[in-house]
Amino acid sequence: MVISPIHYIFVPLVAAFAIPLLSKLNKELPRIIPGIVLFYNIIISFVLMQEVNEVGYISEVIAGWRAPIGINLIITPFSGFLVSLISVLGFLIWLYGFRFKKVIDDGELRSYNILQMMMITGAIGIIITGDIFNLFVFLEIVAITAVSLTSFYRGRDGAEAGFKYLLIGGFASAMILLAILILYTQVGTLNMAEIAERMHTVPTGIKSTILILFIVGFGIEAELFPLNGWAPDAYSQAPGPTSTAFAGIVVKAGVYGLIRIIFTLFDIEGAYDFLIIAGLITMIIAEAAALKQTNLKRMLAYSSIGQMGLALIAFGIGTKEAVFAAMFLLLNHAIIKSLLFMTGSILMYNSKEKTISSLHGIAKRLPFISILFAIGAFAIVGLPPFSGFWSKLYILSAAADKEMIFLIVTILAVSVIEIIYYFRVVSKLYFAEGTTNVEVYKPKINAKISMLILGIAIFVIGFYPDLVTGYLHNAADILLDKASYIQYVLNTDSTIQ
Amino acid sequence: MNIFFLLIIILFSGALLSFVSNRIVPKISGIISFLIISLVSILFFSQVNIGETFQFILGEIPMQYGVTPYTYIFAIIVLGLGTLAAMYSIEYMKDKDRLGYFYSNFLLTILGMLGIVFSQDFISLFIFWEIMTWSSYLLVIYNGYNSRNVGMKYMIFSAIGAYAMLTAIVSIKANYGTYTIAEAIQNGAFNFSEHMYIPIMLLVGFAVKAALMPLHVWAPNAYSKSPMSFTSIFSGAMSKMGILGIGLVLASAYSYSNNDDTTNYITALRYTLGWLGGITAVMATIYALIQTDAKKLLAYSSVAQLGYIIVGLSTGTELGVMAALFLAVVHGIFKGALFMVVGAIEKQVGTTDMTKISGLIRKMPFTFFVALVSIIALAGVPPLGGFVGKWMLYEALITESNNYFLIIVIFFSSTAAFLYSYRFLFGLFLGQEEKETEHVTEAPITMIIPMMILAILLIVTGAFPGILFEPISHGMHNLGFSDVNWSMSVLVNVWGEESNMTYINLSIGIVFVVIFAFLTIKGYKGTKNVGTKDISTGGEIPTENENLTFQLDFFKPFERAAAPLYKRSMDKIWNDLGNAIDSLSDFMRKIYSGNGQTYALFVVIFLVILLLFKDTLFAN
Amino acid sequence: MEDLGLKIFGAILTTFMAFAVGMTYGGIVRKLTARVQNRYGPPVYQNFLDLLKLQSKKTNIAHGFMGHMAPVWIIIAAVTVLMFIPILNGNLWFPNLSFHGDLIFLLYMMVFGSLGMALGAGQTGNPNSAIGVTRGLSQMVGYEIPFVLALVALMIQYETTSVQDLTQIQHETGVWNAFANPFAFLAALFASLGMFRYSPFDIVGAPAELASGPVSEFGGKYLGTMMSGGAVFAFIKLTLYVHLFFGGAGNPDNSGIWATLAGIGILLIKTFLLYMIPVFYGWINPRYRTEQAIRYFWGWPTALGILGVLWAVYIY
Amino acid sequence: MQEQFNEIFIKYHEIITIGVYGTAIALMLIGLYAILMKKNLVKIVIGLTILDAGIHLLFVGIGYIQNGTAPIFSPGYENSADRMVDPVPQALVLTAIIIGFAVTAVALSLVIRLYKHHNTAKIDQIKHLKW
Amino acid sequence: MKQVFIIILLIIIGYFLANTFVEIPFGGNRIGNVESNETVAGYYLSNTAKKTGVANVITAIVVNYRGLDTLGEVTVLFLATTGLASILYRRKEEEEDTERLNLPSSRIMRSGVRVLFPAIVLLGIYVFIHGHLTPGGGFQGGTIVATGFLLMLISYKGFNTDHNRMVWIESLAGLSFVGIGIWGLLSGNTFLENTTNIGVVNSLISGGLIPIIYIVVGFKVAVELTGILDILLKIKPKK
Repeated sequence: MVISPIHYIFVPLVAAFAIPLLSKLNKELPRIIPGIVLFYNIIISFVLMQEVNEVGYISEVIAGWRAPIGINLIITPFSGFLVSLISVLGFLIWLYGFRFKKVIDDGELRSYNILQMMMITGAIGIIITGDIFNLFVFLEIVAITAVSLTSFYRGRDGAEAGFKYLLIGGFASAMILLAILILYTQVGTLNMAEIAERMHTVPTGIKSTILILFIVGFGIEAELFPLNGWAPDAYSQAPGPTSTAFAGIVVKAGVYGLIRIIFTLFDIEGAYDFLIIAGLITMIIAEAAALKQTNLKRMLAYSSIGQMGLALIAFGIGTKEAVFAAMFLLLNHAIIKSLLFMTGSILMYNSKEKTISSLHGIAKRLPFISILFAIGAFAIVGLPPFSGFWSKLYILSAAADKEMIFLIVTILAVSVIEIIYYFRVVSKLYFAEGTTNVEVYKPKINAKISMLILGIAIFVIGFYPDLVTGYLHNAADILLDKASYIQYVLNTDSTIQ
Repeated sequence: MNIFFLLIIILFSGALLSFVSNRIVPKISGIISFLIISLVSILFFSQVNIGETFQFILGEIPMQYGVTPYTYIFAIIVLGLGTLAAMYSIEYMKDKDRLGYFYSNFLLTILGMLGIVFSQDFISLFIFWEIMTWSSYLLVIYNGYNSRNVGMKYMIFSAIGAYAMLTAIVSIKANYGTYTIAEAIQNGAFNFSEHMYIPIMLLVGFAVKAALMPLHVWAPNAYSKSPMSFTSIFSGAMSKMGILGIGLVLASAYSYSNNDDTTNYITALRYTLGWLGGITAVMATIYALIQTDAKKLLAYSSVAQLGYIIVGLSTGTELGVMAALFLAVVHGIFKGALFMVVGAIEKQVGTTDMTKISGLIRKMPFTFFVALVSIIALAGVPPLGGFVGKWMLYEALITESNNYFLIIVIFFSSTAAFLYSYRFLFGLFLGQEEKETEHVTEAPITMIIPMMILAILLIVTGAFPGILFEPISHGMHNLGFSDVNWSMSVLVNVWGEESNMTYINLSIGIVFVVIFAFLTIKGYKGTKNVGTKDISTGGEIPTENENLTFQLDFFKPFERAAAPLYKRSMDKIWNDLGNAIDSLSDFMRKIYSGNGQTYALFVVIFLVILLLFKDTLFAN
Repeated sequence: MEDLGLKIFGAILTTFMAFAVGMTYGGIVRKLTARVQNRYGPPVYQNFLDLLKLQSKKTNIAHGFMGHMAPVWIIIAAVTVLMFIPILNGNLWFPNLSFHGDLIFLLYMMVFGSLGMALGAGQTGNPNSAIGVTRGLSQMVGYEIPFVLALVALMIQYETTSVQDLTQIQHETGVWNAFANPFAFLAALFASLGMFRYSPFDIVGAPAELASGPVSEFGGKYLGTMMSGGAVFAFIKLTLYVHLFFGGAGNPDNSGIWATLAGIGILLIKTFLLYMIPVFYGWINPRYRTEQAIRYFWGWPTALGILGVLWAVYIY
Repeated sequence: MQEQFNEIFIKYHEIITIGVYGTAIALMLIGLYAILMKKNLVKIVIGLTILDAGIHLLFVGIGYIQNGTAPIFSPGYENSADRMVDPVPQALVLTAIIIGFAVTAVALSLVIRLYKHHNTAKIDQIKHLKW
Repeated sequence: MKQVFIIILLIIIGYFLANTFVEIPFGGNRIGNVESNETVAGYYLSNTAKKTGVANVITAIVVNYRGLDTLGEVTVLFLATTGLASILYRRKEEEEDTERLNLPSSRIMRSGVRVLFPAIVLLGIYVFIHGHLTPGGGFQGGTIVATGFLLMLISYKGFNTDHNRMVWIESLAGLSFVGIGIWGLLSGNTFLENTTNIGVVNSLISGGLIPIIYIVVGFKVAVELTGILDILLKIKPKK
């Protein structure tokens, strides 16, 4: 059975359906099986990434009906890159959350593992599917799992965050459903390639309405302002691995949706400028809100929102360099922010309300974690020689090529704010007098390993960015080349024999 | 293995090594870092030949390393001071904790500065600049001062500067299609013909590190709050990186300004810079002489000295730039020495508050000697190096530039500099010997040696400034100035007046010998050295425990006279700005009201807005 | 060789002359002041007697290294500066080293002495000394401003920074700088009031309250040496003023013995008349406090100096 | 039968259009209103379901074809493919309904949790997490 | 005030939706000519019968053409159950001091339900067995069955669902659905491909794997809905 994109879908499903049974055999299986699955994902990803980098596209049809009749899964270099990123992060997150101390009861354990695994699967599905309605289904999978995980702990205000998320998420699904509906009436198909190919026939008014509905729908997942009210709460209340997954995985899926819609489906120029504006507002407000945070995970959440805004700006610039830079930023953000959330939630582990002030001088007791956190902080604000610097540099030079000096200045001004609040935390970690007396939580070896891998990745990319730039350039080119996408998916003209 | 790579890798691995080794063998990392830096210096001065470059690609950006004669000057400062400071800090840091942290960042700072010296393209320049910045930030907060006044302020201002630089750099790439410094200059990136913001942004970036008004507010606190063994290179060498940049930009602006109006722009820029430098010097000086903490005093004086240097650069004439570069080197030497002195006192006495210490001269004679020499150099009194620099600066201002009142500003500040110089010496070493400082002993030998070396260097540069003129003149030739004529110990200005260090030293020496011999021999018989309590205050003899120390309000009369100058301070303005931003952000985050319904309302409003403006937004 | 011998002889001669003249002037001033204050007053040669007495006294106590060095520094400063200013304009006997240093150098070298004195006074640990020193330094910041303005004005006006050339120019044009740039001259004049530290600017060593300030801990040979240094300094300042503003003295073309003596005579007259100005001013003015003094110098004198510079740049 | 309906349809086409579309849109707006105005969590959830219901109705509505039949080839209708209504929206709405159900179930469970935790079901009193 | 504002917003939204749908005539034929296959709908209508042998086009679409959607849908249900379980989870120690919410139910209701329950379940099973022939299918049938259980749950205090058995059914159903899909892969075709022979249209045994899948889905839906109801009913802590 040759490896193909569908493996991303059915392997986790088999596992998910089987776990309730297997958990009767052995208590450990529910923990271990997701790890195996996610590791298998990594293998798939690397096989497929090699392939897609050469051939450009990989498509697979379901139930023997080729697109647009049936549903097809398609992997472009861009989605392949995101999928591999998500797979690796997923595995690391599993490794980190393995033997997650607060989960003790078997039932909790089972549902936690299933949900975590399926959330990652849903994100992957969003990225690899070639059918707009199927994308919606996967989006719902992600939403439901994310909500359940957000309200996982009963000690915290998880339910509140979860409810907010669900409320806004309900909006998102309604909007997307409506958009799909109107779109279907116009083009009479659900396959993205065919939609893209027939989009020019849609009257402008309706087209823009559809686009707006899609933007609102996916913007909620991509944490656009003002659609991101749920995000900080969810990030701050979810269990550590889950908030890591939010930052590293779920957001990426949302951004992917937005980008796929705007870049491939629609042919509206104004959308790019909209991306820039929205990204700018999102970034500014999020960073400003992060500046005065007292809760570490909320702070990280806001900063993550801000980074997404930056990514959207870069995508909105729309040149090849800019898209490349944006992808680089997504990569960096996935790595670095995951590291920050992992280390942060360990530092915060025992403090009741996760205030920064409870970190005073904790570095003495958790030197390893603290230095990883510091590395993450340095990298996320884009200080060389860490990896964050390169993406920032590429974005800026892409903006400079289009003479957007104002944009550059704004981005950099916001970076100054970032520096302020991250360095405040770092210096508190190291230099404030130890006023807190909660007993710290020593992480297990597996958590240490996964964090160490991320930390090393930061350094490696920082010192040798050429490791990834080539692939990303290729991905950017192909993402912008819409015609070939359509051409490949329905390899003839649109009429169906 | 390329030599530049080798050096950088040595330094980097040295940083890691000293971080790790401290966990294995405590206290050894100091020696390790000293050895590393001395190894690097030896390699640099023996292996590196000026002018050879080395190119490679990183991150799809062609990078280029090399040493030009101009940057060689700064390499001398960095490595020389770095080695001595490392040697000094072995003893100084001995009984502090977190040594691995300290030394690894110490080496990283050196790495950053050396990298700046090496880098021939803007990207690697920026990379090393940032490395230098954050490692030095980590050292500034080493003592735990991260209040918004010390570490945070330093980091914020450095970030502002660095990002201004980055803006300029990407714009250069966008407009002139290159990252290489030399090419950018040849393509006229700095001649104000178009994109005038590029050189200005760059200047802003460098001016932050050079503590130029109004971006200087970080400097006094950062200098005074970080460990002294680091401050000696922080103020001595790192500030010179800013000077390096400013000199580069200005010089290439002069050399490549092709038509008249650009020349006018450049002249305007020169005047602005010059006046900024002058005002920096004056304000920093008058703030220095009301400080009661020796570190603070020195910190402010560093800012003032940098002001002189920038004035010198802003003249843009051979003599002026030469003076500036000479002053840069000499300032590196004596300010490094002075901070080491303060460090020694801090280590031996425990405080550097001049209202608590006095009369250390008999306890720490060598330290006093170093302090004396450095202060003479700082005050610019003949015959030491400081005088040479100041002389050239004034001659340049009088003979070659047209803004004569700048001379007065400079002169005022350097006259007022006598005040704090005396305050420094008196407050620490002279005056009454109080009981608190009875136990004090001389600093350990490994701290004395570097200070002594620096002091001797000062005397030598005073006698034979030519030693420094040689590399400096090469550097200036490299910057595009015509050859500067220099001789080993004679200073000449363009009007032909000279001041001959040989004769000066000669006469001083002769008279010194004669009078000293006379006084010592004639007055020696039967004189006994008495303590400072044995004085006649208006007739009666003070008792033992009567406090006669005069330290508070040292220059009160001057303060009263110069009251208007003290009124407005840059600090306040910046702090107000910071508070404004704070409260703004605090207001912004109130948007996230916590009520899920409100968020839903936001979504609907967003939807409605988009729908209302859909024709303007999404018309294709 | 004989050239070098001549130089050395000239140098020594200069030194002693400056010393003698300074002492004598001091004595004269003491006498005149006494007369004005309706006292009899000491004889004119009283200063020499004091010096003899001080130098023959046995020094009992020394206040450590700097205390020992202070007089040395003063003499160093005095003699070195003396060496670098021309005594007579272009005279072969006293050119000493005046071609090897210029005004800027002189300005800084003059500080050398007071710095040494200040350090010495500091080490004695007598609070009065320290107070005196701080007052002196503050006051110096006051009067240096108009002084330097005046000098800058002259330098710009004649595009030279050497005293020699300035004197030469006056000799050639026949116009004294006092008239060629009156504002600069006035500024320098006001500055000289502070420079000579007579009342109203004598708070530095105010005998009544500070026990004669910086020098209050010094006695015997130390004090004597300081006194002689001070005397030389008085002569230096006067000669400098004369050379800068009053056309100097001596005839550059004729270095014959008589011409030299005549030049010295002219120099003495000019210097004495100049010296009387601060003395007179002191007789009729009460003592200023330090900040008053500083404000005084930063007031009109500075304005005049600025006018002088403007004059030099635009009018002249 | 079919013909009569045809005439009625043509006659009152506007009304029927407004009837179907209008009802659907009205449902959506009502749902939105409930979500935005009602303070009670349960009512908000109900608003969400009403919103979904409106959209589902629209789905079915757009699939309809004038005088079409159900897309089932049951005996007698083997070759009336051209009269059949669009089957795709119906298939989609099936999925959408189930998903809506799932979301509602989770939402209700959250409401239960919230009520236990805060002892109130007023959404504006449940704001521990803010700013 | 807020009310007015919101109403204005809603009116604006309604306005835009309305004049979007004005462009989409109700009952207008957007499929185009069925034979010419311009749209997927046309393709489905023209080819379903002969290519899949399923009479109910919607079933064919749901289960076969868009089978992945259905799989995802089932997954969503499964995850909803799991999530519900984790949200309202009670540890062992809490387990015994909670009892099921017992609603007051009259005798009439109880006896009526006892009569109706088998019929409802039977109807449900009928519906999802005939999913490929008649309207309805797995989801609908499953829902009907679940309603039967709901009636039992709310009227009989003693009636308890065997949690263990439910888990078995649920998992096995899900696994078999995926398994069928994988079998398609293993047999060299694509995932969820309808590999067996399709039989005669309108006969019970037709459409190859499609009815089987739908039956599986029916079981799964029924069990999951019942499970959800069960969990939601078990919230009352003992006093």
